[in-house]
Amino acid sequence: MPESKHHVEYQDIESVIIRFAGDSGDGMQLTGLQFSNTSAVFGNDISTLPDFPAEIRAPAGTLAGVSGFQVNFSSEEILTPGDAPQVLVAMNPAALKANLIDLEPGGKIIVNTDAFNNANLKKADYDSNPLEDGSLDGYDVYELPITTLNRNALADLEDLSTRDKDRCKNFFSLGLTFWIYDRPLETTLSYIDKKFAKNPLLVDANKRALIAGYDVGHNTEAFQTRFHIQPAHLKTGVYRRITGNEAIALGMITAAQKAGKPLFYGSYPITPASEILHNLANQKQFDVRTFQAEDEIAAMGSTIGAAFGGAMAATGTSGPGVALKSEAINLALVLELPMVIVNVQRGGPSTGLPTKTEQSDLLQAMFGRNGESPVPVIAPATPGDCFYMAIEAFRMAVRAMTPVFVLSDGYLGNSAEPWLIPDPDDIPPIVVKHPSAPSNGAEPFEPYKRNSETFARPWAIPGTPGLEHRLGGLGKQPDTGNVSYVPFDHEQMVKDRAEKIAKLADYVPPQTLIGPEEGDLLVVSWGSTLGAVRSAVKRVQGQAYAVSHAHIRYLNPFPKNLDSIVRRFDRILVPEMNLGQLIFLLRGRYGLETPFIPYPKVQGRPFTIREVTEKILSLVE
Amino acid sequence: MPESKHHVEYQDIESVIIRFAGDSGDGMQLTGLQFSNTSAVFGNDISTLPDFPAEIRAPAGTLAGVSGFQVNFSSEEILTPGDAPQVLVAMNPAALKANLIDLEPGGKIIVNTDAFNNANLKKADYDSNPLEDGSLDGYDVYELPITTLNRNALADLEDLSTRDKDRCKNFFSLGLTFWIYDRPLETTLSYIDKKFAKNPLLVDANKRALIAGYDVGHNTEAFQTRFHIQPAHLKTGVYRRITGNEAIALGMITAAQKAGKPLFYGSYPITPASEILHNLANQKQFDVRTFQAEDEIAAMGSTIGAAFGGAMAATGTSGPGVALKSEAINLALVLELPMVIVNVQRGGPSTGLPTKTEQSDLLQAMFGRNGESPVPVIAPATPGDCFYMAIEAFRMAVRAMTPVFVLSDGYLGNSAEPWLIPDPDDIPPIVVKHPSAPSNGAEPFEPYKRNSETFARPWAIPGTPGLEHRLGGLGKQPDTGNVSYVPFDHEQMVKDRAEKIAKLADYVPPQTLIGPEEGDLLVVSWGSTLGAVRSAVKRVQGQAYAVSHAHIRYLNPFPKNLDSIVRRFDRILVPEMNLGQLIFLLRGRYGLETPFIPYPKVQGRPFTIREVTEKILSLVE
Amino acid sequence: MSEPIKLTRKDFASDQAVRWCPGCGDYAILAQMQKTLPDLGVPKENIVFISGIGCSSRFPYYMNTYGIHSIHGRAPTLASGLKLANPELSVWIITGDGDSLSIGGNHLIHILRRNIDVNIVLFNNRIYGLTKGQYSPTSLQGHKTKSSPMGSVEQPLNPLSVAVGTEATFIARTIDTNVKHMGEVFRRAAAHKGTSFVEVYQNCVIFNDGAWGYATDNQTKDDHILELEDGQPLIFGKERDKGIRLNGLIPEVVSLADVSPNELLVHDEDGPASLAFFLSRMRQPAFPEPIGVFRDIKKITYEEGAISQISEAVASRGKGDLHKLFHASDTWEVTPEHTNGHN
Amino acid sequence: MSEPIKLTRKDFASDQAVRWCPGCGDYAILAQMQKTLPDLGVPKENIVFISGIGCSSRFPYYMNTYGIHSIHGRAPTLASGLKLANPELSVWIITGDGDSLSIGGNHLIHILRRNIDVNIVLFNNRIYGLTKGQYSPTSLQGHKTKSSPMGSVEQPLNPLSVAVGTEATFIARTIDTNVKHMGEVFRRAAAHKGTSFVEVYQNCVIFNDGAWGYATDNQTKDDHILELEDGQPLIFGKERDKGIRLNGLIPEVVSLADVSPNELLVHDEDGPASLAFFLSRMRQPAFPEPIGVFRDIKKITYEEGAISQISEAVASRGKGDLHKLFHASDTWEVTPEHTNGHN
Ligand SMILES: Cc1ncc(C[n+]2csc(CCOP(=O)(O)OP(=O)(O)O)c2C)c(N)n1
Ligand SMILES: Cc1ncc(C[n+]2csc(CCOP(=O)(O)OP(=O)(O)O)c2C)c(N)n1
Ligand code: SF4
Ligand code: SF4
Ligand SMILES: [Mg+2]
Ligand SMILES: [Mg+2]
Repeated sequence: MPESKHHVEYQDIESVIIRFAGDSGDGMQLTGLQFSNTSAVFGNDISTLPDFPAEIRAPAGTLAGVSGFQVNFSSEEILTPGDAPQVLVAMNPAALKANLIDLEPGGKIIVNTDAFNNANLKKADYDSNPLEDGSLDGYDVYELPITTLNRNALADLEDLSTRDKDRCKNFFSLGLTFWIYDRPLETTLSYIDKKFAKNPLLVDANKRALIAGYDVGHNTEAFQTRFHIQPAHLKTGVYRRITGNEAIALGMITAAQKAGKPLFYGSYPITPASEILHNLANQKQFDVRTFQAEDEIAAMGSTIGAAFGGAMAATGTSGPGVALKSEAINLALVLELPMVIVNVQRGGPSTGLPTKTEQSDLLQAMFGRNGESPVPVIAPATPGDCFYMAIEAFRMAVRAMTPVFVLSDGYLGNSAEPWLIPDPDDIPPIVVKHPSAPSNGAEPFEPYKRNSETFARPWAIPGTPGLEHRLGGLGKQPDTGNVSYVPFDHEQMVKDRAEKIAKLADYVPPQTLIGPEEGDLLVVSWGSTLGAVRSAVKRVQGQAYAVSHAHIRYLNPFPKNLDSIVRRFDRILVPEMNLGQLIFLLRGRYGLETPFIPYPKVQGRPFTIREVTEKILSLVE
Repeated sequence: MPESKHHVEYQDIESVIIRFAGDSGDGMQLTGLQFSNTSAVFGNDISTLPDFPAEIRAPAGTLAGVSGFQVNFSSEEILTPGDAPQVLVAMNPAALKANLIDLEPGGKIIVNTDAFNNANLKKADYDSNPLEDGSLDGYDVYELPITTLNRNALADLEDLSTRDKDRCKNFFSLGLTFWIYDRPLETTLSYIDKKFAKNPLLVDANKRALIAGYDVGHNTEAFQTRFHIQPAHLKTGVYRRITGNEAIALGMITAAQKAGKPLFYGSYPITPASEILHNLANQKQFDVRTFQAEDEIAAMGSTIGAAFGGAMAATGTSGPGVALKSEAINLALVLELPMVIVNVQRGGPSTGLPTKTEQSDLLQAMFGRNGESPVPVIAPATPGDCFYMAIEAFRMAVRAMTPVFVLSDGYLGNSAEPWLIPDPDDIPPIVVKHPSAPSNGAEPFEPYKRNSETFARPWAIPGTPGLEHRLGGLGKQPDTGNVSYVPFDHEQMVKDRAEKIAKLADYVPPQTLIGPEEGDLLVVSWGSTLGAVRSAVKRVQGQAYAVSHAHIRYLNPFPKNLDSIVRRFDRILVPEMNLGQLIFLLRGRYGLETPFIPYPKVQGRPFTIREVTEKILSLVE
Repeated sequence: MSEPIKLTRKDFASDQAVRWCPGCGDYAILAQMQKTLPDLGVPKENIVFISGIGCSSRFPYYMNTYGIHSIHGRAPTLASGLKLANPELSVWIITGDGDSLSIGGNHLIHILRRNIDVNIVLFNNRIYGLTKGQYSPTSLQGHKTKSSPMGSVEQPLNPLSVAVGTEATFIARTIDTNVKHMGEVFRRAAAHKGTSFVEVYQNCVIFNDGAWGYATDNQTKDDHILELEDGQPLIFGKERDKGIRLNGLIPEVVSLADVSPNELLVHDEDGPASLAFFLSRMRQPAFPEPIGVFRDIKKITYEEGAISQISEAVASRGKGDLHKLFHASDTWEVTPEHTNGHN
Repeated sequence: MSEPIKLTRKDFASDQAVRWCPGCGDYAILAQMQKTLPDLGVPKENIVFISGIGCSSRFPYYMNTYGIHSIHGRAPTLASGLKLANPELSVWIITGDGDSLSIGGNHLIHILRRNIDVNIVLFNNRIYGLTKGQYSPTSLQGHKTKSSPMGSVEQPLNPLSVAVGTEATFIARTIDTNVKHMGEVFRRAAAHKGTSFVEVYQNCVIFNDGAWGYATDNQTKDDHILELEDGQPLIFGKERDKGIRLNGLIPEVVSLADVSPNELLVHDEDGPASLAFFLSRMRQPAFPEPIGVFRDIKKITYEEGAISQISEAVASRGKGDLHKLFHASDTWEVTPEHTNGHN
C-alpha cells in the first residue's frame, strides 16, 4: 500500500458502527458483508444488521428502494448490531434521507456527490440539496464524486461498459472505508478472485475499484485521521457469521440429529421467517423433510401429523401466521404431542411492517387461543442463541409432550453475529422414549397416563403393534383419554395440562442477574433487546450506578427464582419493542405493586444502547 | 280438581329448582318448558336451563342420550337458573345417573321404576339397581311405575298404540309435579289443544296423561306435602321468555333498526352460537342479511366487507372460531371499521366441550392476536342482558370505529329467563354519520383523520363521490392512511389505536358495587356468573357479613372507577369458570398486590349459589 | 347525483407511486384496467378494488377508486360481505396465484359456486413474488426455487380447471403483454352478472422471468396460443392453419390442409361445463393454450337470491316491526296485583 | 415383527360405544370399513384414521387402529405431515361434506393436487349433521334448513367435479346402502398409490332423510344409478336397457332398443381428466348418476418425490454431518494471540 500523501493521524478507538446505504441495485449488502468479514478475520468482534427495502425492487433512487447494511466492529465484546451508526456511507440522496435519522449526532457522512443531481433529489423527496442547504450542519460530512473517481480509476478498461464500471463503485467506497479504519484488503481481494473467477475483466475492475477507494484516503486531504480498532479478546475457537434464521435452522437439524430422528418442518412462507424454510429445504441429507404448506393452518396441521408419526416436528412463521395457526395449536396442546413453533415476530398488528422487527406477540403466544391453553414460551437473545434455543425448545417439547413457542424477531432473524462454532459432539443427546409393543396380557395401553415427575403422557407412535389408540380434541377422561363430558374429568385435564407446563420450571435454569442482588433499579428485558440493554447497563454500571439487569429467556414458565429477584428492587424498568407486554405478564403472574417503568419503542427498529442508557440515567441520576 | 284422598299438608316456600331428565326421545325439553310457562303465567319469577346431549341422537337409554331441562321458579327475583336442583325427575336409569351428582343433598327424586329394568341399567353403566342398593340413601325418593300408571290412564283409548301412549308419559310426570307444586293446569291444557289441534286423539291422550299425573298426587299416599310458591314481586309489564342467543339476535336487529341500516351477520355454524344465525336468518323482513360463510375466516372477512359497505355488521361464533378469525380481526382493527364479534364461549381448549359452558376466552379476546391489537370487550350477565349488550356493542363500535367483542357463553346462550319486554321506542337511536361528498376545492379526504374526542376516524362508504380511498393492513401514515414504513408513523398509529380504545372509558358507565364501599372482602365476577354470585353475596349479606360484590360488564376498557374500588378491599374473591383469567387482567392492569383468591370452576357447568356462598363463608367466618 | 362526465384513464390513477419492479407484468395490467374502466360507465365512487397480499395485491393502492388491501387470501370474503351490504357496487378482486390458490383456495371456490357478482383477476406468475420467490401452486413440477432447491415435487393446479370444477359461471384467460385482448376480456368480465374469473399470464421479471415466454414471444406465440371466439371453430397458428378436433373426449391438433373447418370443435361460451373443462386441459407443448372467454353462462347471483328473499319476507310478513318482534313468542303480564297472568 | 395372523372385522372395532343416531348411514360405512380392512393385509398398527369434525368424523373412535379426531376441516393437513414423517403408514381420512368442502376446501384441493398417498372417504349427506341441520356446500339450491328458512340460495358444489378440477388421481363414488359396492370401492381406493377420493352418498335420518332416496330406493335406483366398469360401455336401467352416448361433449341417454352398445361411451378409468369430469356432471333427474371408479391414474406421489430427494441429497452430499454443516460458511479462527484469523 502506498503511504499517505498527506499528514494523517492514527487514533485508537474501541468500536465503530458503520452503515452502508444505497439503492437496492448498488450492492450495499455485499459491501457490508465484505467489511464485516474483513473485520472478523482481523479479529474484531462484529455484528451486522441488514435493512432491506419493503418492495422487491422499487424504482431506482426512491426512498422505497433504499437498502442498507450496518456493521458494528469492536475490540470489545459486541452485544448488539442495532445501535445508532456513527458513520453513514450514502450512495444517493434517498439513502441519505432514509438513514440520516438514525445517525449519531456529529457522526460521519460519506456521500457520493455525483448522485446528488436534481432527478435523484426529487426521487428522494428533497426540496433542496441537503449538501447545500445546511441540513447536514452538525455532521462530519465527506463529499466525494465517487462515481467519477471510480470511472477514472477504471478509465483504461476499454472493454468494460460505463454501466459495468459503475457497478464497481461499491468496492470503491468499501476501499475508502477500509483505509479510514485501517483494515487489510486481503480478504476482499481474494473474495473478488473467487467471485468473478469466470470473468477476469471483472476481477480486475473490482480490485482496481477497491484499491482506488483505498488510495483516495491517502490522497485526499479530506481525510486527516485514520482509526484503529484492536482485535477483540474473544473466546478462542473457530467462528462463523450466523443470522438468527440460520441458527434456528441449524439448531433444529442438530436437535433432530441428537434425537436420532428425521426433522419435519411444515411452513408457509412469510417474511421474516421464510429463510428458515429455505435453509432447511437445502439440508435434505440430514433427512430434513420440509413441507411448504398451502397456508399456515396446513403448516400447523402437518406439524401435528408429523409429531404423531414420531418425527421431530416444527413449524415457523410470523405473527399473522400464528394467528391463523392458533386453533390448530390448541389441538396440538390437547393431543399433547411434542413440537416447536417459531414466531419470527414483525411489526403488527395485521400485515403491519413485514420487514421490520417488533416484540409484540408475547401475549399472543401466551393467551392467543380459546380455553385454558398453556404453552411454554422461550425467547432467544442473540442470533447465535437462536441455535441453542431451538434445541432447547425441542428438549422441552419432548420432556413435557407439548408444543413449545420460540419467540424470535425480525431483528434476530436477519442480523448476524460471529458465532463460536460448537463441537456437535459436546451437545448432549435428546433422549426420546417411545413405548414399545406390550407383552401379552399387559394392561390396556393408556395414552394419557402421566409421568408422575413431568406429567407428560407417553408418546406412542403408529406402527407400534398393540398400542393402537385414538386422540382427539374433545374433552377427555384422564389416563384413558377416552372422550368424556364428565365435569370433573374435564376439570382434571385442564388442571393437569396447566400443572404440566408449570412443572417445566423444574427444568428451566435459574434466572441470572447482572449487577447487585437488590437495590433501587432493575432493568428487565427479553428477546432481541439483550444487546442494547446489557450494553447500556454495563455503561451505567461503569459510571458507578447500582443498576441490575435480568434478561429473561424463559417466559413461560418463568425461572423459579425470578419472583424473588423482581421483589428485591424498588423500581423495574422494562424496555420492550411493544407497549408493555412483559410488564403485564410479570404483574399478572406475581401480583407486583412494584412500580414498573415501561419503556416502549414500537418503531419497527431495535433499541440503541444510547436510548437505553439515557433512559436508565434519567432514572438514577 | 278432585280433592286429595289422603291428608296433605301445604307448605309455603320461596323457590324450587326442579330438573326433568330423561332420554332425548322422552320430551323433557317440552316438559320443562311447560312447567316454566305455567309458573311464569302464575306470576313466579322463573329461569330455565336446558342440557342437551352432545350427540344428536345417541342410542336410547344411554348416558350419552340423556337430555335435561331445569326450571327455577320463585317468589323472589331469580338471578340464576343454574343452581343445584332440589328436585330431580328421572325417567330412566341413565337420567338418574347423569344428574344425581348435581342434586342437592337430601333432594327429592321422582323415578319411573318401570324403566329400571336390567337392560336400561346396563345401558346406564349401573352394576346394580340404585333403587335397591342403597345408593340413594339420604335422598327423598319417590318411586312410581310411571309407564304403567300412564298406560292405565289411557287404557281405553283403543285407537292409540302403546308406543304412542308411552309418548304421553312426559305429560304424566308434568301433571304430577304440577300437583306437588300446586300449579294450575290451564296453560298446559290450552297448549295441548293448540299443539295437537290436528289430531284430537292426541289432544285427548295428552290431557288425560297430564290430569292422571296430577291425580296421582291426590291418590298416592306417597305424597304428603304440597308446596306453594307465591307469585313474585316482579316489575310490572309484559314478559316473555328469552335465551341469551335469542336476545343477542333481537339486540342486533334492534341496533340496526335504530341506526336505520341493514344488519349483516356473517357466521359459520358452531355450537353453542348457531342459534343466533338461525334466529337472524328468520327475520329477513328487518333487512337482515345473513351469510352462512364457508368457515370462520370467511365469516369475519365478510363482516369486514359489510362494515366497509356501511352495514351494521356482526359475526358470531365460539372459541375455536375466534381463534380462526383472529388474523382477520386484526385487519378489522387496523382498518378501523365498526363491527361486533360475539363469542358464545364453550368448554375449551380445542374442540373441548362444545355443548358445555365456560368463561375461558377472556384473555383470548384481549390478547389473541399478533401485535398491539386493543379491542373493547364487554360481557352480558344474563340472557336478557344479552339484548342490551348487543346494542351496546354496536354503539361502542360505531363511536370508536372498532370491532367490539361480546363475550357470552353456552350457559347464557341456552338458558332462558323472563324478560320484561322493553318498548322499542324507548331505545335511543344509534346515530351514524358518514361523511358526504366534499364540495369542490375541499381538502383531500383523509380517511385516518381522528375525531379529537373519540379518536375515531371517519366512516366514508363506497358510493360516496369524492371520498374514494384505500384501506389496508400495512403500516400507515396518520391522517392520510397511506402506506408508511416510517418508524414514528407506525408508533403513532399503534399508540393512537390504544388510546382510542382507552378513551372508550369515557363512555363506559361507572362500576356499581353491591355492599359496603370498602372492607375486607370484595367478590368480583363477570359474565354469566352474575346470578350465582349475586345471590350468594346477598345470602351472606343477609347473615350480616360485610361482603361486597362488583360484577363487571365492561372488561376493556374497565370502568374508570373500578381501579379505586378494587383498592379499597383487603381481599378479592374471583369466582370464574376458568383458571383465573379476570384476576390476571386485574393484576396486569392495576399492578395490585391485594391478595386475589381465585375460585376456579372448569367443569362445563355454572356455579351454584351454594358453592359460592360456602366459598364466601369459608373466607369471612 | 348528476350525470357523470365521461371519465378518462387518469381519473382512475391514485396519487400513490407505483412500486413494482421495473419490467413487471403488473404494470401492463394496471394500465389496461385504468384504460378500460372509463368505458364501463360506472361512476368511480361505485367501484371497489379488493385484494389480498402479494405483489399483485398492491393494485388497489394505485386505483383512484374505493379499495381494500386486505389480508392474504381473503379478498373474496370481504367482497362477499360488501356485495351483500351493497349489491350496487362494482367490485373487483385482484389476486395472485399464491393468494387465490394457495392460502385463499377455499374462498375462491366458494365465491365461484355462490356466483356473487364480482370480477376476479388472478395474476398468475407461477411464483410467490412478494416473499421473494418460493414456488406457488401453479409452479411446474421440478421448478427450483428457494424453497424447492431440488425442484418442486408438487403437481400444479390449473386455475381454470379449478374454476370449472367449482361451478364458475364466467371463465376467461388473457396475457399481460396482449393488452388489447386483456381490455376486451376485462370488459366481458365486467359485463357478466355473477362471478367472473379471469386468469392473466403475468411475468415476474425477478423470480420467474419468461415463465410465459411461449405465449408472449412474438416468434412463437401464435402457435402456442389459441384465441377463443364464441360460435367459431378452434383455429390457431401464425397462418391460422391449424385447428382442434374432438376425438371422443380427447383433443387433436389437425392441419387445415387435411381437415375442413367444419370438422373442428366449435366454441360455445354457453356450452356444457365439460367443454370449458376440456379447453382448460389444453396445455403446452402438446396443445395450444386457449385465451379469451371459456365460459359465460347466466345463473342467478347470490345477491339476487338473498335480496329477493328479503323482499319476499317483507311482502309476506310486512316490514319489520320491533314491537311485533319483541312480542313474537308467548308473553305474560305482571300487573300490580302480581298474579293476573295471561298467555 | 412376525407374520401377522389374518385379522377379522372384530379386530378393527374399538371398545368405544358407537354414538350415531339409530338408522344413520354412517353405521353401514363403519361396518363395511371394518369388514374390508382385513382383506388389505396391512397390519392394524400401520393403519391410521384421521378425521375432522362432524358426525362422520367420530369414525376414528370406533376403529381399533391408530387415529386422530382432529379439528374441523383440517384432517388432510395432519395426514400430509404424518405421511411425510412415515410414508409406510396406510392413512385414511374420514370427512363430511361440511368438513371437507366448506371449512376444509382448501386442504382438500391441495392434498389432491399433491397426490399424497392417503384414502379420503367423504360422507356426503348434504347437510351439517353435528351442528343440527344447517345446509352444506352440497345442499341443493332451495333447501330449507335452520339457517336457510326460505331455502338456500347457494349453488352446490359437486364433490367429484371439484376433485377432477384439482387433479385428483383416483376418484370414486359409492352409496351407504350398497355395501358390497362400497367394499369394492374401498379396496380399490386402498390399492391406489396416491390420493384416493371416495364420495359416499350417506343418509342423515334426522336432518336430511331421503336425500339420496332415488339412489337407494329399490324401486328406482337402477334407473338412477349407473355402475361404471372400466373398459365397458355405459349401460344402466333395471333391465340394463339404457346407455349413454356422446354428443360432442354432451351426454345423451339412449335406449338400447334403438342404439347398439358399440355406439355408447366406453368408460376408461385411465382416460383423460375430461372424461371423469364429464361423468361427474351426469346428475339426476336428466341422467343416471355414475357410481364406481371414475378415474384411476398413476402419477408420482408427493412422498415418493420428497423422499427420493432426500436419498439424492445423501447420495450427492453424503449423509448429513453436523461438523460439516456448522462449518459450511466462511469461518475464521480466534487463537490465543487473537489476530491470527484465516478464511
Ligand atoms: C397470513 C400470511 N401468510 C403469509 C404471508 C406472506 N406472503 C405474502 S404474499 C405471499 C405470496 C404471494 O404470492 P402471489 O399471491 O402469487 O402474489 P405475487 O407476489 O406473486 O403477485 C405470501 C406467502 C402473509 N402476508 N400473510
Ligand atoms: C372451527 C369450527 N367451526 C365450526 C365447528 C362446528 N361444526 C362442527 S361439525 C360441523 C359441520 C359438520 O358437517 P359435515 O362435515 O357435513 O359432517 P356431518 O355431521 O354431516 O357428518 C360444524 C359446522 C367446529 N367444530 N369447529
Ligand atoms: S417480484 Fe416479480 S411480481 Fe413482484 S413486482 Fe417484482 S417482477 Fe413483479
Ligand atoms: S345427525 Fe344425521 S349424520 Fe349425524 S348421526 Fe344423526 S343421522 Fe347420522
Ligand atoms: Mg404469484
Ligand atoms: Mg354432512
